[in-house]
Amino acid sequence: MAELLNLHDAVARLVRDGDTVAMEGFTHLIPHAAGHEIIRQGRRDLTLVRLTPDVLYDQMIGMDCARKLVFSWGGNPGVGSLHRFRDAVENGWPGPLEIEEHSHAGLTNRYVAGASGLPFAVLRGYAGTSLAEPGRTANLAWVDCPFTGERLAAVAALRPDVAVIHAQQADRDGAVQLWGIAGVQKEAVLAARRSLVTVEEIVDRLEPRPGSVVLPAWALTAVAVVPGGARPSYAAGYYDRDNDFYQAWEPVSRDRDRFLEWMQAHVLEAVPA
Amino acid sequence: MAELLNLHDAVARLVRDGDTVAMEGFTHLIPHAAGHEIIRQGRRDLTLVRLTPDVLYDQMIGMDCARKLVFSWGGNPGVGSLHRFRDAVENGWPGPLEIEEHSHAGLTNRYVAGASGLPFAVLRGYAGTSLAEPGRTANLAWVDCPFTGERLAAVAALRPDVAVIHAQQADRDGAVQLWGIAGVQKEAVLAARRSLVTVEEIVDRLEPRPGSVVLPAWALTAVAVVPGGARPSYAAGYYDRDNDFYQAWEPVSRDRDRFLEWMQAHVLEAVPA
Amino acid sequence: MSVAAAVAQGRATPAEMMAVAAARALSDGEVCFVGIGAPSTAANLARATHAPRLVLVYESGCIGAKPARLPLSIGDGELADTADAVVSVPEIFNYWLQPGRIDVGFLGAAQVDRFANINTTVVGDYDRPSVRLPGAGGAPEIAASCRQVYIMARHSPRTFVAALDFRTSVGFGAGAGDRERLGLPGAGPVLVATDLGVLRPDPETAELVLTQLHPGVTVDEARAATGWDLRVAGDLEISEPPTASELEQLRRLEATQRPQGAAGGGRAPHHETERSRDH
Amino acid sequence: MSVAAAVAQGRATPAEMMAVAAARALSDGEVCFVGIGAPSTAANLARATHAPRLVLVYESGCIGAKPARLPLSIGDGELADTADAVVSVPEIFNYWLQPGRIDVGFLGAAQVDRFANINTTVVGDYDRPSVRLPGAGGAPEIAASCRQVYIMARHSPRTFVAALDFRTSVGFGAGAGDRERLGLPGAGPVLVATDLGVLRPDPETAELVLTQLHPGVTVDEARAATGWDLRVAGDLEISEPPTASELEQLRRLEATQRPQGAAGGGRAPHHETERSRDH
Repeated sequence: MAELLNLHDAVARLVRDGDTVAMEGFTHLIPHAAGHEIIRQGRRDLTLVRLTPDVLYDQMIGMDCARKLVFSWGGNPGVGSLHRFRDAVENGWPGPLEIEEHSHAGLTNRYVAGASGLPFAVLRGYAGTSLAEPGRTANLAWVDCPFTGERLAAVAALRPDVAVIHAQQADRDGAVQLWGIAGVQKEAVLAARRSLVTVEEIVDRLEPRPGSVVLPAWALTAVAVVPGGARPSYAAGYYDRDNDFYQAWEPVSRDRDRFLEWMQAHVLEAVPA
Repeated sequence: MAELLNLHDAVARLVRDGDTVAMEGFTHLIPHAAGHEIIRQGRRDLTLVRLTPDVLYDQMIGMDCARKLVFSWGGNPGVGSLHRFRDAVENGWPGPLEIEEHSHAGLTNRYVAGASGLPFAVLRGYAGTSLAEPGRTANLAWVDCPFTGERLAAVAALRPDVAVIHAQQADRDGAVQLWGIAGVQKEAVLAARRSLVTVEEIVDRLEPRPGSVVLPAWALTAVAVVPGGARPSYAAGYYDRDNDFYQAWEPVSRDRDRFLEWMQAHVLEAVPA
Repeated sequence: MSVAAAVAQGRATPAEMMAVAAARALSDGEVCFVGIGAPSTAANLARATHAPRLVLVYESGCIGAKPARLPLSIGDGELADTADAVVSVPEIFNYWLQPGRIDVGFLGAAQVDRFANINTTVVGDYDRPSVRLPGAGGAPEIAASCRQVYIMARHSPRTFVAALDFRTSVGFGAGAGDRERLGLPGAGPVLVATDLGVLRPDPETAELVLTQLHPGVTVDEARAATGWDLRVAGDLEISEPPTASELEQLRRLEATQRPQGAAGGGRAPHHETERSRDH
Repeated sequence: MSVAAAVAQGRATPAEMMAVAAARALSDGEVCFVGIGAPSTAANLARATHAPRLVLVYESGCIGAKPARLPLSIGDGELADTADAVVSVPEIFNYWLQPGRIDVGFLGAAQVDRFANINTTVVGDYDRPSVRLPGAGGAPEIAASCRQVYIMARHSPRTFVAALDFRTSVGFGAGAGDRERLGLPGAGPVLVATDLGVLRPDPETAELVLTQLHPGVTVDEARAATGWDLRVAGDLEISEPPTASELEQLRRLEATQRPQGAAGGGRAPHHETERSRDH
């Protein structure tokens, strides 16, 4: 049953050094505030998992939270590179970053298998790519269809220690509702051993909405109220994406010192939500 | 792209003797009117597929439309037996009925594999049951997880020749929206080579609704307007389930002659929608 | 005393005692996967009495349904209208049942054997059945994947049989250790509530043992109604009779469901058991 | 003539000609899986001109999006708000892309080889890359499963290379017959639109051949911009220049997207190509 905690306590209790942490959000509802709290609490050696690591993971990598990144597309959407990610991969700064990379379809199905309680999932994918070269991609294998003999890709289930997502609303019992582009958030939560959902607000009743995903309180570990917790990404119905921020991140993140100054001023010295 | 047809023409064009036909609906939105039209047009040797064959399939079996039934639970919900189904299986009347039976989870995943363009799907199921005895259940096999070595059930993809479902609304282009309990209808349509959706009404615009499933027109073959097309089952927002009918079906269906009289009066001589 | 007389006097009928015994086994806050019929009645009785926060999950995709009246079928609009979430049938099986998120799975049965395996498929030979039953539905995976399973069945030698005609769902297979060997993740059946008493598996052998009798029922009656040589627990308990509140709530709930009436026809041999896992 | 001068005179820049060439290849009513950047621009241009019923599918789960402005990212609210349906990311890949329901998949590329294989992963050695690119995203399965694939890339020897540093997505693999051998269901790339012309695969060998030049471009320029010995079709065509309406619509669309501005920094070697399959 979901416990209602403040963000500091939720992160302190749920996220531990060395954990595999999935912070999902497909452009929409990216849990920036929770990521910043993880940075402030100085977590180390995390395996960060996300289909689309963008500015938030760039920040966490640059602040040396991560030992490893499991991902399928690492860029600043609509702008260009993730310079902290590139600096880690290309130059090992601030430390070496192990990577495990998949296609979106492959990593998505790793979550699906995890959410389904299965050890693996099957897909048509990877065949003929360099990702499929022997020894290149962890958690990728091949299975033969027992009916047709066709060879298909198999990906191992992903079971994060903790999944962190942001949603629009929770009710007083800790059930959560999100709407708009829902990405792979439900799967990340259901695949994970523990889960934290930050929300814009608590409401008396989750009014049914078109296209919404509802997660019952008994399927979650903790809920924390963090208004604006997805900024600079967006929360449908609450605020728009701050596209200027994503543009502005480009020059900030190009330079190690400028990056560190920015993080000091905007994250480390920020008042926790 | 979905063509807007009347029910007679839609069935005449889409459903052929010998076809594998999936008419889905989980208590809700069962496409009764389309099934009656198939009976009126005298289709034969169909392989009927459905998780929960109930009164409609009882009628189609009793009227000798079916050569085979693929299913996972065959009863009159809340009432008891399907007597025409039982008469076919127990006594071969009106003809022999081949059966392939699964669990709900297994048959559901046959549809999922079909909708996903995969030759099979994997699940934790069947182990230790008589369904898993060698040679008992077609389209059931076993695969070993390439990562853990665990043995799991595999079910072959189901690709019906035609899927028939009922929905609340279509727009003028033939996109369809249904809401309420959605069962496995999306998967049945996406798994099938052809699809027919009967709808309560055509609307100018499909207003987004909580919990709705939208199928774009380009994913469908035909749409037919059939108000009340799910009766005696129900259509959320339009009419309730006629529980009295399901009760009344019990004595009608127990007796072959009474059954045939009922079908003559209520289906064969009924004016097509 | 006739059933009608028992009801008239405010005393519990055997069927009511079965429902009450099953309902009492549910704890508040548990997540329960329920079929229509007796399991749904028992689960809703628990919710109306000691377990108001019991979470009901129906295989039609309704999670957290809070029906005001007993549903006649598992896809009733009442379930969708009162649910916390309605998901697709693939999702309910793959994301919610299969990973072991459900505390208690509730099953009915046409036949139960001494290792709590269940038949809901056929009586007689599979290819030439004397009675064709509805089949598996969600039961095999409910039996496999829920943390615990409760079974409800009327106690008769026709139902509690020495050998199943078909094993639709696995209880303990051939005995202790068989679930592990088969890779079934849940713990299996922990309780069989009948109209005569309650059976529980022996922790050593996994064989069902009579551990509880309903008031007024004798051990001999229970043994006579069982198709194998039923073992009886040394510390056999007698069920507490239903409280006034339990009976009142149960009858109120059942009154919300339309009576089956004459349309249901005569009591065909397996009519009851067929209904016990309707849908 | 400078780009600014071309725009000022109402004539098309090379990048605009590339967008127009790609847009023209789309037919009305087709279902198109689009990434952000150049493909999204071209697809929306087609929708604004000759293909008003083009169906745009974005991997964020937006089916039938009808954006009034060009989205900056693939998960823009504009896409969800205007879509016929918004589904989860697992559903978009498993139910919509994988089964081959999509007519045209649109891909950008950092490197393309003569068999239309694509690299969007690294420049240099995988373990010690000189440039770490964003990676695969949806591209491998778009390339595998769509009925046809269109590629868009600026024409330069750095992009059109003799050998990829990493094969992220398969065009024709090692040549004709390789897709079949690999079990890839779609037909593969049918068109590569560049800022110099259009390349199409030879039906026999699957090698990319220059079949079309944009106005004012010479064969020598195209060959010089290609890192292998580019074959030229015997019946080489010259692209029709953009019509006034095409240019007007393209510029209107691009004006709806906030200019990338100074924040984008200098033109780093692979900056363009990185953006070509952003997200």
